[in-house]
Amino acid sequence: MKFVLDAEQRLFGETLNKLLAGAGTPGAVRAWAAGDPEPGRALWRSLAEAGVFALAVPEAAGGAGPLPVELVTAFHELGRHAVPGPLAETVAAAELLARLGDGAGLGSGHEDFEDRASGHEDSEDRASGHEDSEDRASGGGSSGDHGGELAAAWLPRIAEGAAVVSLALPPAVPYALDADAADLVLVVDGDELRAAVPGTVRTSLDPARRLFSVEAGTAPVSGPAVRAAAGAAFDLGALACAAQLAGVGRRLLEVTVEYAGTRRQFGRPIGGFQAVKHQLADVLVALEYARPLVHGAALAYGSPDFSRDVSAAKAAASDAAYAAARTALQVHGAIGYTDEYDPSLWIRKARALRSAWGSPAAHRARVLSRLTGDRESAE
Amino acid sequence: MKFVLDAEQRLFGETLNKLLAGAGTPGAVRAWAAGDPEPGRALWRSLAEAGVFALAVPEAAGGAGPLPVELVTAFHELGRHAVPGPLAETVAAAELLARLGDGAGLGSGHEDFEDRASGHEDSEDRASGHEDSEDRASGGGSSGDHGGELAAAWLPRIAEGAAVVSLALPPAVPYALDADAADLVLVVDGDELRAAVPGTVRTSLDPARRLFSVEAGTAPVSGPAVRAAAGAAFDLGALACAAQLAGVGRRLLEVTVEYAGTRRQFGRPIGGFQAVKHQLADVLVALEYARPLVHGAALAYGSPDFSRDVSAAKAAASDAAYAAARTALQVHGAIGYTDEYDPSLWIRKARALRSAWGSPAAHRARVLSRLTGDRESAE
Amino acid sequence: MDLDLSSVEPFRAEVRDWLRAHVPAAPLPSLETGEGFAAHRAWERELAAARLSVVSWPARYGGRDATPLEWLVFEEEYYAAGAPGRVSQNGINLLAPTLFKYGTPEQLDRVLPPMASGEVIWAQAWSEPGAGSDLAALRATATRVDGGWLLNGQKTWSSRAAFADRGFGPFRSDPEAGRHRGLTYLMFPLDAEGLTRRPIGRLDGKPAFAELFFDDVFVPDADVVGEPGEGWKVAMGTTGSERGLTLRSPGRFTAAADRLVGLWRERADPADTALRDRVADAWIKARAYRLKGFETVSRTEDVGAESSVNKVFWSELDVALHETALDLLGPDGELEGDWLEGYVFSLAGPIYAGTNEIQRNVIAERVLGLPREGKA
Amino acid sequence: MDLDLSSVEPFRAEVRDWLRAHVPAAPLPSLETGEGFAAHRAWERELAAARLSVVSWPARYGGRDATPLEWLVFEEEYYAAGAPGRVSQNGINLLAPTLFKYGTPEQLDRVLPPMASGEVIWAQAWSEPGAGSDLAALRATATRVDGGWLLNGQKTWSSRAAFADRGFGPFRSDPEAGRHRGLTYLMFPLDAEGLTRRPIGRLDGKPAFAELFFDDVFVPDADVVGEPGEGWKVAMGTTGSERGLTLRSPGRFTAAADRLVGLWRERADPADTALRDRVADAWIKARAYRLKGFETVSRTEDVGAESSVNKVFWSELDVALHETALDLLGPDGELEGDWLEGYVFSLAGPIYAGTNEIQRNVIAERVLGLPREGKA
Repeated sequence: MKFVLDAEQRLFGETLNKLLAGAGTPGAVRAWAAGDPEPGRALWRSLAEAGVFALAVPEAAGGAGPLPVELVTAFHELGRHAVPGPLAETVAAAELLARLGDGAGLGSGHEDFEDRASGHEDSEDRASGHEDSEDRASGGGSSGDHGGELAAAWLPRIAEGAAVVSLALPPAVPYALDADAADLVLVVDGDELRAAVPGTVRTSLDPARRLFSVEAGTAPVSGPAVRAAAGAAFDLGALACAAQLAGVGRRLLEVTVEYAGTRRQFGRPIGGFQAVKHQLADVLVALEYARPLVHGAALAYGSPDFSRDVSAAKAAASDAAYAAARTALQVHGAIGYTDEYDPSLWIRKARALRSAWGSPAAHRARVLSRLTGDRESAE
Repeated sequence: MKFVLDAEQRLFGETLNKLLAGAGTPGAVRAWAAGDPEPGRALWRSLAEAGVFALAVPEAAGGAGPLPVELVTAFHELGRHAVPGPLAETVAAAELLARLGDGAGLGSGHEDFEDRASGHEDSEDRASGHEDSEDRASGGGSSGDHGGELAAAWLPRIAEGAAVVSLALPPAVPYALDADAADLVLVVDGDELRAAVPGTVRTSLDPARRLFSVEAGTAPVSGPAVRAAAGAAFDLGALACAAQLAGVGRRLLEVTVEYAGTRRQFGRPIGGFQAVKHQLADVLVALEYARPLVHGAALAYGSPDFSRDVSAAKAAASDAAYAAARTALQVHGAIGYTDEYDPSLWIRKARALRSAWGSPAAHRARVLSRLTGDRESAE
Repeated sequence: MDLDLSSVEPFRAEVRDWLRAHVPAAPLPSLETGEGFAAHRAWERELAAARLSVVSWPARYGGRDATPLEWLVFEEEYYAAGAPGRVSQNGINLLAPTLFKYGTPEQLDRVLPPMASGEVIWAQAWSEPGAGSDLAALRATATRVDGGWLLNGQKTWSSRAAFADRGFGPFRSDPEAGRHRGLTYLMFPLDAEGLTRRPIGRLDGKPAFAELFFDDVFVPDADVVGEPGEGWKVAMGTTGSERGLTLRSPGRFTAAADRLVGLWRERADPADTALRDRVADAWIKARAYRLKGFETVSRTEDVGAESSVNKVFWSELDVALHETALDLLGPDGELEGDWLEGYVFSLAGPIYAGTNEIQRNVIAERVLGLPREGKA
Repeated sequence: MDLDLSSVEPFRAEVRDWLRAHVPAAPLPSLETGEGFAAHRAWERELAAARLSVVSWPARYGGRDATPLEWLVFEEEYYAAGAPGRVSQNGINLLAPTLFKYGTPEQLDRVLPPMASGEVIWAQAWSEPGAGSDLAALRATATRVDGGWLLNGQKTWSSRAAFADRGFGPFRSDPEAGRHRGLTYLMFPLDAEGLTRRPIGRLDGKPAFAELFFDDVFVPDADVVGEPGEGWKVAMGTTGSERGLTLRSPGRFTAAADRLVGLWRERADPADTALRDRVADAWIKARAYRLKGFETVSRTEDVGAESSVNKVFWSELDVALHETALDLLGPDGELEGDWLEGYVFSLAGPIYAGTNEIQRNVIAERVLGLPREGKA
């Protein structure tokens, strides 16, 4: 077991960091928030070229995965640069589709799941589909065939960055993030997987998160395999979100330490005041212990402890990032509270991601439930 | 309504403060903990002379009460000086007996409730009683007569400081505090009030608190009036305990501020370090807002909001005193952690009283239950 | 002092009845928009017509000489009724107390009545880039000219300034004097020649502030508050008032806590004792703040540095209360709505009007008497 | 570095089996009593006979050259088995690392084997009245005499010293030198002529400490650790070790957290989500500390100031974990028992081995690079 990143993994993280630092990411965030997804899509393609999305896609489907340690390494950097878009949602969808496609052979895609953005350059990747509302009506259809078709149609496109996918997994993930900018919107309703049409958009505290209620379309894939795959997707999405939060928190600490070292009040740098120092020290402590939980959960991928460890990581990363955000705001003062300054990008995101993919309380409850009631049965 | 103490009430508090400061109270605490109750009993009599216990005893029964504002003023000082003994228990017992005696006329006392310390100078105050195990067996007897007898026998002695009473009100108050040093030990079990015999003693973190399991004796007073009276007793005991906690917290703040101003480390008084200052400032803030809750609850005595307000006060005072204790320990360092130095007296008591008479969580639950479910019915 | 709560019941009933009859059924548009600002100004006029805009002021300026207790009661009723936010609050809570202390009779007569009526809405203009809580680092200047002063430089995070009529704040009138000396406190029109305002968004993007750029903005002598060069003292007077009850009346928090209890009843899983504990704690703290308010108005002595205790308490309570609400809402917590807006607003509490770090220093040094920290 | 957890499974199994066979069924009497101290010493001897008392040491001193990973595993098994507290821990965790760094071969050969076997139990003797975390303020003296040193003055809060055999700590050998200079690190017998020890009770009254009074106590040159006058550097070496994993191995906390989960299952109302949240949080943090431990032993570079991060984390975790247990126990929380004893022990964590305030300064200045505070 590697409890620290190896040289290659570290290099991967540093490469992404440089890529995002040089890509004018804050501008892409603000454009995304203003309803112009193009700079964000361009970023998305660069990330795909660097191999980010392939990490969640099995090799058989054109990806390089699953590589959960590399995935959390990447998501840490995505959080650190406040990259917009349904990132955790897309990798969760990849997990969902890979599970449904697993063992079913990778056939052709399904019409109702076609790329809604018809002019898209990658639309030739779509395979043709066929109507199948009968299956949905019967409610008991097997997921095998359609799951396999879906997986075959979408997984390669996810891997290469050509498909932005949004995903709702009610009740923990009730809205489809950035559904208007997504090529595919999925929603799982019990045993059924449906393609969804974005409904009303609701404004988030983080303006780069556009949350849509979903109206599920026709032609579900259904059956117990959907529920199991949705569980796996939730775990991977929550893990990705935890890594993103750790990156958000790390960036907030970095910018706040820098600010505190230069900003002067009462004749000295505010970072010289013990009250400021101790707040920042506490943030570092929280982040330093969130990291091994995120890493440890990635190592547990595929083991019976994965759900428990993901929940531990998500709870700790949420709390650490939120503490970082509160401290960043307090130390920056009014500048941190101002929309047009960059710290607000991470301050808002920390709060939003804290309740996305399950609240800290919900994840702590899941940890204890695995440790007590469900332990024997689950493991 | 007086939301601040009037001149007379302030003077009363200051008088008690001086009395206790001059009475070698820490020595009495240590003797009490070592099993020698005499200095504590002497203190108890001085407090009674100053009128403390009469505040909980109705005028008709030889007291001056009920005077809840004066009572919390007194208990603040008792906490401030870490006075040992079943203080809240005795005033709660007074409330219990007064309620049971109310309207029943003040008759003669009951044998089974007689002073166990037979050599006691006040034992001539005891009235004679009679066997009555039938009532207990039937389970439905009225509390009126015996309650009245008990009240008549014990209330005047409580008022004059001649009776130290311990009281268990399971489940929130499962043990009888200092039952070995008490003249009367009561336990309420559902609808029944029993005289109790101290069982096993259990050691508390606060060595001046000797907790006894109780074996209920014969001859209960029983009936629904007992339950109601026990509820009132619980409220008054919890309020007294809250006031005591506020006093414990205040004293911890006082001694810690003094220590921080004189103790030098790294070449300057530790109270000059911002980290120390801010911890102590937070303690002051918590105490400053616990006080009006305690005072406000005393003002609500007799109103339908009394239980709710007592719970608000107990929760806030417990948290404030505990924060004061943690900070006192941290600022004092090893001295605060040392048995033989006085800060330990209050540090231990804050922790013990926090869970006595209902935990902060239990009291917060009661507040919300009064605000939601029970609001209409209770008020 | 005794507070006879029953004696204020008629007043409470009048306020409650009036609010019940007049509070708009639908919330007004956000006061951080042009349309919303106008609607809130109209509401101030309506309040003023009922002599309810500034109840604690003397009648001659538009008030009704209400006692502090009556003011507390007014605030309780006002927030409990869910009445609109007070667009006039910068003037009423920050400038007016300063004028009552340092203003000339002419200034009082001229400034207060249109403030009370909503005719003139005021914006505070204190902070500058690089000078937030450290007022002594201000650099925007006021230069003596014939009959008045010329203002130059920049102010920022000026609340309400995007749409308000006039502003107030300290300017450096003697660049030679030390940090705390040589400041002059001035009032000025926001549409003055030479003044440019640029709205800036707060955390949720709403333009609750503006930057102000001064280029030889003329202010007559009549609009100096207090003595020239005494701006520090004058501003500190206002700061004291900010930190007392005026800035955040208990009614705000008791109303918010009651709404939180309502949200709990409506939306929470009753078995979730973790949330229950936090909801109860918020309610208890709001009640503590209310009782402390009664205590404060019962006392005759000056509150002084204890106002720092209040500021730390209410600002932390406000954040905790709204965090609890957002957590209670779960995945809906990040969505636009009253609770989110209240949360964003609450986050400014520990920062402005002197950060809570500064307040804790004040508490430690001036209330507890701990040694002063060596400040360079 | 890869950690091959499966490769240590045989070692883990050996340790587990041995502990299962040997850990006393009933808890030993408290090691803060004469009887309990003797029982704990006998337990150390039993551990040593199985070569399990100091697994990470070289074999020649009584260890088995265990890797850091094996040591972590040993600690996990040890605490999970509920084995007795280590009465030798002051020697093993504080003195031994110092000797490995600064001791002579002769000292290592002479001191370590009887420490490993439990024959000699060591007490730390650092603090003095007025000099706790501020080591530079020490005043007890070591005066040069023929062949050695004479110790005079007072030490206090000397852990284990009530019953231990020998002590160690820094003494001021050059009163003229500055605060950090002129200290010498010495080892001495606690039954030496001229040495008086007075047990003092900790918060729960148990004599976990003693005061030591030195009146011309002779120590030969052979018992100086490092160079005379270099005591500060030598002591700081030990402090670094204290703040790393050695002082509080992850196994302590994972075992305590598992017991807390057990207590929750056994005693708590499962509907009490407020407690559930805290129990889960303690378990998560203990797990984080364990994973961080694997991370630390995977790294080759020096941990350095990051050990301060560990110290703040474990000490706060320990307090929170035990507070949760006491709250879970409700009115029984104040009663004597393992949880209360663990709570009292945990309260010392944020204070000793450098207060957490000092650790936070170190983190801020040395890890984050924030400006140093002017210290007089």
